[in-house]
Amino acid sequence: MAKDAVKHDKIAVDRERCKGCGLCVLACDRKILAMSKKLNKKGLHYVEWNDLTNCKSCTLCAIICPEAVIEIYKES
Amino acid sequence: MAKDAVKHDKIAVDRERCKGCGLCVLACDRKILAMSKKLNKKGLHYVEWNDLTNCKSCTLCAIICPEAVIEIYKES
Amino acid sequence: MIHEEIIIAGFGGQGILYAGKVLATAAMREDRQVTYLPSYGAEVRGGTAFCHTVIAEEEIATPVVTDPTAAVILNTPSKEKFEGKVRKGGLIVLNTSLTGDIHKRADAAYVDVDATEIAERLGNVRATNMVMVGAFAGRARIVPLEALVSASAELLHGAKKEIIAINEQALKEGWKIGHG
Amino acid sequence: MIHEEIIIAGFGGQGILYAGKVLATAAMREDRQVTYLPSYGAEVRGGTAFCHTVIAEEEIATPVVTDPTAAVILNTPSKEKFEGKVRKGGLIVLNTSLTGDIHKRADAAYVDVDATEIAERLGNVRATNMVMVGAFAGRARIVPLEALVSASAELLHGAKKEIIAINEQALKEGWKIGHG
Amino acid sequence: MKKIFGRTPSLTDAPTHYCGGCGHGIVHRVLCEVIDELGLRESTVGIAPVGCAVLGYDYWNFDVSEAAHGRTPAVATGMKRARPDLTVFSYQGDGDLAAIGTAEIIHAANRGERITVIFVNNTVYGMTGGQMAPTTLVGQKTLTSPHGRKFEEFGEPIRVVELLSQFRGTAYAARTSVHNPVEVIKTKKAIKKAFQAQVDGIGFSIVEILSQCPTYWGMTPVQSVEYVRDELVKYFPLGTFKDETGAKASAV
Amino acid sequence: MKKIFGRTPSLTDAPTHYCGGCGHGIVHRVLCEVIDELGLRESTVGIAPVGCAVLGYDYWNFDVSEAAHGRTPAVATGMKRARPDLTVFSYQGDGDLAAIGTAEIIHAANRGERITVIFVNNTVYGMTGGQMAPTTLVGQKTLTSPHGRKFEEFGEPIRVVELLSQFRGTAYAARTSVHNPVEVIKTKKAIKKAFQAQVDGIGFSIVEILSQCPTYWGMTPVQSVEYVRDELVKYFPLGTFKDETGAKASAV
Amino acid sequence: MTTQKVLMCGNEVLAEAAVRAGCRCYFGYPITPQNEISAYMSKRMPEIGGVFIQAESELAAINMVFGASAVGVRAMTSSSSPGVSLKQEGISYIAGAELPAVIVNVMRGGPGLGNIGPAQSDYFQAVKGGGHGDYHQIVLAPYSAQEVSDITFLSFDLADQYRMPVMILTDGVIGQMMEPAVIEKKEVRNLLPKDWALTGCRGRKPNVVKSLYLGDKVLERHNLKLQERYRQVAAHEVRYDAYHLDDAELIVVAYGICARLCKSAMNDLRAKGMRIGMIRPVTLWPFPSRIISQVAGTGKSFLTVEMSFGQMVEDVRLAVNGKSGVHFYGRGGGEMLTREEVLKEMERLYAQLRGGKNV
Amino acid sequence: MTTQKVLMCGNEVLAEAAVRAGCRCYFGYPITPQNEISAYMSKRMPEIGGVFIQAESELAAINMVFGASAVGVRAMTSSSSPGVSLKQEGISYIAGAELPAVIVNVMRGGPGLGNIGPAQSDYFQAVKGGGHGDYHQIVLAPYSAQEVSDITFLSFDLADQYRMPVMILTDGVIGQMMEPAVIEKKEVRNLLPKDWALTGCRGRKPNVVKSLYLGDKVLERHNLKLQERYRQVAAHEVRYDAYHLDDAELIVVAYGICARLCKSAMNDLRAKGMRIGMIRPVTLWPFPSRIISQVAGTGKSFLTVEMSFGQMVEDVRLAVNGKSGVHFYGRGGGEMLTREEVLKEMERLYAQLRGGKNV
Ligand SMILES: Cc1ncc(C[n+]2csc(CCOP(=O)(O)OP(=O)(O)O)c2C)c(N)n1
Ligand SMILES: Cc1ncc(C[n+]2csc(CCOP(=O)(O)OP(=O)(O)O)c2C)c(N)n1
Ligand code: SF4
Ligand code: SF4
Ligand code: SF4
Ligand code: SF4
Ligand code: SF4
Ligand code: SF4
Ligand SMILES: [Mg+2]
Ligand SMILES: [Mg+2]
Repeated sequence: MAKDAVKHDKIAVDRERCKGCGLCVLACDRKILAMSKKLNKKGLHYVEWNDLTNCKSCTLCAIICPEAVIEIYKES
Repeated sequence: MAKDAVKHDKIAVDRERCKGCGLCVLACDRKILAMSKKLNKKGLHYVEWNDLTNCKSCTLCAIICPEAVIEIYKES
Repeated sequence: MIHEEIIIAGFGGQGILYAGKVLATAAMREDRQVTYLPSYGAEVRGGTAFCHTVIAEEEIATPVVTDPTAAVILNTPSKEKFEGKVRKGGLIVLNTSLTGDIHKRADAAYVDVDATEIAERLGNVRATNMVMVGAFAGRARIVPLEALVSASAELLHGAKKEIIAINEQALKEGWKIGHG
Repeated sequence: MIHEEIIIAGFGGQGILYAGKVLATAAMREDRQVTYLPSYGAEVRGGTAFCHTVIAEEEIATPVVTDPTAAVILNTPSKEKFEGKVRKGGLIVLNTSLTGDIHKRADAAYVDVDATEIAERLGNVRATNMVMVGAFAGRARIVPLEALVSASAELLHGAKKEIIAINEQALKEGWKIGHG
Repeated sequence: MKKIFGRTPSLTDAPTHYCGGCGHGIVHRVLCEVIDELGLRESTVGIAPVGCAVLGYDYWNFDVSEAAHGRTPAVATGMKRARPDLTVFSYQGDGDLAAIGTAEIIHAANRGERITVIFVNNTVYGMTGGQMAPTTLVGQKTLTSPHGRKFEEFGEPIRVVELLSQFRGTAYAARTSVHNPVEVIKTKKAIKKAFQAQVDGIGFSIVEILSQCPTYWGMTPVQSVEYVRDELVKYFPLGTFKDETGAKASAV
Repeated sequence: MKKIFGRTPSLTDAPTHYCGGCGHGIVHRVLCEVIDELGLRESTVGIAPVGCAVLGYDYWNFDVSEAAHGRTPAVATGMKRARPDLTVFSYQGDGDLAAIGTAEIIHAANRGERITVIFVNNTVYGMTGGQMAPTTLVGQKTLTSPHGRKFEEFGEPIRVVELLSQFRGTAYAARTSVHNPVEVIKTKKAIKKAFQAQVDGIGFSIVEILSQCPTYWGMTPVQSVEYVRDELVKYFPLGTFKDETGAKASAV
Repeated sequence: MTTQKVLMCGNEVLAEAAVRAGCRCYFGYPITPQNEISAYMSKRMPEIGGVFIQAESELAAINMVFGASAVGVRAMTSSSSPGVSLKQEGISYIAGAELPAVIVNVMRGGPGLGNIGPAQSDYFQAVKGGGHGDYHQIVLAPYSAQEVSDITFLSFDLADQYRMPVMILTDGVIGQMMEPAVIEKKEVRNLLPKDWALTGCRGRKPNVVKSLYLGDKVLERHNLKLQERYRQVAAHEVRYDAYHLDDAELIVVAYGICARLCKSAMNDLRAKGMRIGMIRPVTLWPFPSRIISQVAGTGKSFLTVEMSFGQMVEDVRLAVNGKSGVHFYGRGGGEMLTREEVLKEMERLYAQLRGGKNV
Repeated sequence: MTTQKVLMCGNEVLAEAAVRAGCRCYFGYPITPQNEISAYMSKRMPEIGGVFIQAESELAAINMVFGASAVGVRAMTSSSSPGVSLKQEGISYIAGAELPAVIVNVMRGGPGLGNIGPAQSDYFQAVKGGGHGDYHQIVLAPYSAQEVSDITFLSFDLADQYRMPVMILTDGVIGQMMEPAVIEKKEVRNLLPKDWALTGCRGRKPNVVKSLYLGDKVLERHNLKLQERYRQVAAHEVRYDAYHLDDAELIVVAYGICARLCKSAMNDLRAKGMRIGMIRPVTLWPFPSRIISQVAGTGKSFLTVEMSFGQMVEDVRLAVNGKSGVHFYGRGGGEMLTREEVLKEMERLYAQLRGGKNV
């Protein structure tokens, strides 16, 4: 994961590599993810999240991501 | 059929073109045909017959002949 | 003697190729020599899209623009790629809505156009390209506005009237800015 | 200086190619220059089978025999094809069992061999070819009988002993006839 | 006495170059009989394969084209699309059709080209000297499978008509044989159906014909037909695998 | 907090050149995960196709070869026969595998080559601009079927795994998709089985993966996965069509 | 479609010109940079009752052309370098069977997969014969959209007249570039009816289309007939443009997209007083050897410019036959030459020639 | 198998020599006149633990060679003219990907299906590049069974050393003819380990085998590297036989089976006092241009003899570069030249040269 990846304790996304396809948004049945209004350097809307409390680290979003730019973390 | 074909009233065979494969002999369930001991100009044993009385002009021998060198005749 | 070698650049979906074709068609209808070449090659997807348009009075040697007299730039990566390539004394048209208005070259002329915003205001962000082409042509004066308007319509034959109308508006607004 | 260009011809199944190889192998073991070429080309099936064998002391220019010094002929169609082609003063070996013994050429030497019959008498009609090769070599004297016998065995390695023995017998009987 | 069996006009009077007992000659004859019976001689274009039947044009008394090895279905496609009024057939061996020409036959069938394929399966490459073909039986010895075809190395023989009958574009697919007169008659019927499918514009049609190659099976002609009867048909069952001629023809 | 999901070692750190939402990226990732889970990275040779995945070597962190368009199964055959100790896979698109490479894939399967084929079926020629492919649905509009594919002219889409599963040489054949996480997980399982079949020396293995090409379907990525879910799977049913891993593996 | 000036890319101009030239069957397979031809044909052919097939491969496509041509219909296929390599067997068959056919190669960088940049590195394949056997195809190389159109019309006529394959050899830039052109037939030839075609044997003896010739010297005789035809083509169909050959001290030889650069550079340098001339082969086979041979010697040198590492230069050398120096400038691997580098090379060489001995 | 003299046909000699040269993978497809190679390999390879596959096509075969070679194993394929046309794309890929490979073409009469007679009409395809792009393959032409053996050993070494395709270009007569030969390796080269091969990336970075080169000038750089390698090969690997060049007034140039006839005819004519010499290229690419160029001029003329309608003669002309007359004698369409007709032609030409001007 690139250094400038945006991290949270449950999830990290490499925004610059996100292609804004929205498949992760669709995959998350808890509706935690959404497309940002902002653009990355490539000119694409990247994915972002607001409240991750409900995130169960289920990895579904990461599993569908074609760019493999999502990392998921969980309490061990 | 070539001029020198050997004819009978029920059957005619172009001996010079016969390749001596014997498939007609096998096909004739009345055992009317047999391979000659003699060779044609190509050096092959051609087919011949002795007694055609039993021949029913069933055409089976002609149907199997790969060289299409058998003609069959029948009273009309 | 007219001899313009123009790069139009942006990202895929901004109608870069269409913009080049409008310019080329308009020039052809004015009986100019003209060539148009989409960039094709290594990087098909992602990255910038751009095209080469050459408009001249003499036979054109090559459609490949390596030393542009003008660059019409619709986004930041394209600015990075082409701003430095324009020949001395050349013309750079910037879509400042996306590129910002920093001018790195002192030896080139700039036209700043808030094109995306203008297009949005006209009701269709996809007309950004026409605003930019209008601005370029308004400044460079190698094809008249009317020729651009009818070329745009010609190339869109079968499209909705509103779109044609918005494009016309966009070309005009751009032209005004370019013309100064 | 030895330079023989030999055609061996008959129909498929008469072991024509094997006959040529026996001759060639024997000559090689005698340290002669030698080439052997099966006829291949247009008519693969039916028709005559033949092969070219060249045995010489000098490097051989071409394995293709167009002007044979000798023809070893095993059946009638081959006689028709090759009898006229043998060069003046050349040698024609006929398998009279099949070709009959009419000699069309006055300017060539003939060896008549009742080869098929001899082979049948020896117990295997397929040894006709060896009778013929023996006869040719017996007359032409370019390879010794022993070389032929061992070449024949060498090429048949793995075959039944009786067959090898019959071949040997056939070569010898042929040789006698050729030798005259 | 009336002649009740003789050469049909579509068969020229030339002696064939085939080995004695070879199935190609039988197939040629029934093929020509069908063309004459359907009255198609003057509108037919046949395509001879690269294989023992390469000289087809010497034996067929109608327009004939050659094609590169395996490409007859593509050549046939070009012809039929260009001139849909012609009757186009492709005559192919098993090396031609099931090896080098695999892609062409599959796509012609899948596109439902209105052509007829006469597929002569003799389980070897005849013309080139008896090499292993995609249809060679497991265990069968050939020039290039000197110890017999091994499944582990070269797989099983491909069942062509079963494969091709699965495409919706295929209107008719049957396997027959020419090892005895009864089967020859069935072969002729199948060929007739196949041509009828083309004439009626229904789709792609193919008849696979098991055919003896005594020469490269190392058998006498009689042994070779017995081998077809006793061995070949076990692996390559005879029968009709698809027949949409009835259904669609009536609709046409 | 422990990382429970991240990039696997066989996947390089390079950003892909694929369009947003393209299925190729998903397939790459699960493929690499399988290779790592089976511990095969250091003995694997992958073959990138001519197609959108042509740059596979930029993304796969193991030995990779290119192959001429459609010939990856032949290249894979050459590799595996020459070095049976290597794990060889061929990655192919539908144009590559089902059009130009038809003969090579069929014969590799029939011979039972111990290779694994990852077949990404997106129903179009992606790399060349969205032309009709052999797997394009009837009615689907593409660059070269501007009014939609017509059955009468171009036949039906070819169902590749159904076809290939019929050969005895085929040990494993399945069709999966990557239109949602559950299917992605199934895809991974299928790929794992396919590699296992190779490792166990059972035979040819293939996984056909339905994959979205939003660009040439003229859809957003989200629409494209819905299209897979709602349309594509109707014609291309998901499932395992052949699985001899259990039976034969125990015997090995 | 009217015959007014249109702005289309070279590939589309080619497709439309083919249709207007009577091409009724097009068989293609996708490959960049010629996909516009297939795309265009997939729309256009159904409009005129013609045939468009996206074949399963380039091999299938060329053999479909064989089939359509054998039944007497004008047919075309197009591809780019790797795909054209796959067509070589088919082209040899078409040549052997004396069938007319038009084959388009929009060249890209090689060898192997290479890239999709414009190139001229399939010259040898096209001109010397990438397929097996002693055969030729007529090879035409357009250098503008207008010439793409003219050459396309011509190709179908030449193919029919001489019953042989004609290749339009062009490159990615000519194919992709849009430029005004008028798509209309300009030359008329008297063509014989295709009485050899396979149209069903009603009222005549069966026709056979084949390249197999068995028997003693039969294939040789067939070849001698073909060779004689090739001599006819060479005698009558050479085409080229020539500029300033009379006073030129340096003659540039270039075709296709390269020729545009060279011509422009030549004009600039002549304006500066340099005596530079140019020959632009339009037919690459038959090659304009005669004119080159005629002007060779007489104090002139040659510079061949190609987007390859030197292929056509061999034909220039053969024509010059030692009478003049023959120089080469080229780039390859799908890189486009620039006008500036060509100009510089011409200038440099010219100076060198003037400065010293006639190199 | 021993290294004593054996009597085998050229095709079998080639197959056995390949095995002894370390070839461990052979991929073929039947075609006359080279079927003995496949037949031999189908028996021999299993004996030594090697791989024999009868591929589904020539295309598959050449790509199997690509695969085997990519994993570092010596591999070969063989075919005859139409089949070799089908391999052209694959050969271009092998060249582009810098893989060693040995490809055999036992030429037959063309074009198209032609016939199965011996021919030399695929010279251009082999030497100029029948595939797309700027590439070369080393082309070796044996003229006896012994040389078939020697050249086969050499081919595998050259392929490995230069990482490029090597073609053994021969014909039906050399392939079918039996002649004594000793099959053993005669030259030893120091070859580098194949550290580029795809053998699994244990303990190293992954290797990639490819011919695709994207990005600005990347493919051009790759090409320049290949061109440099070709120069090295041309500098070091030219092989030929030369006879009587010092006193010859007429120099015959011929390769393969033709060279045998010519040599024999030359000897006869020299015995009659005619000053005739000969150059027999063994490598057709790189071509022995230097020696030809060196002896050209100085009152000598050339006669090229080929079983084609004139292909190698172009390379002779290029080398001579106008310094001498270059004549051609040939036949085609699978017809074998006879010693007598070649002798007559040499005699005729020699008399003419002596009689008059140096034509
Ligand atoms: C491209 C090409 N490859 C190979 C050949 C050689 N060849 C001639 S016929 C033939 C196959 C014959 O087998 P099959 O198709 O089964 O026909 P059969 O002779 O058995 O009837 C082959 C491989 C060729 N002519 N062209
Ligand atoms: C011989 C040859 N023909 C055609 C091409 C052009 N080409 C490149 S990729 C491709 C097909 C891509 O389609 P697919 O296999 O479905 O892969 P996708 O891009 O959809 O993943 C083609 C035809 C080529 N490179 N070589
Ligand atoms: S890990 Fe699961 S819950 Fe958390 S964002 Fe991803 S899909 Fe939603
Ligand atoms: S799936 Fe991946 S690429 Fe797509 S929007 Fe989500 S993070 Fe971005
Ligand atoms: S017609 Fe019938 S009965 Fe008469 S010979 Fe022939 S097979 Fe026998
Ligand atoms: S079937 Fe025909 S060729 Fe065979 S033996 Fe009988 S008549 Fe002769
Ligand atoms: S080789 Fe076989 S298929 Fe060919 S003609 Fe002879 S028997 Fe028939
Ligand atoms: S064109 Fe289609 S297959 Fe190719 S990268 Fe884009 S979405 Fe993926
Ligand atoms: Mg067969
Ligand atoms: Mg695809």
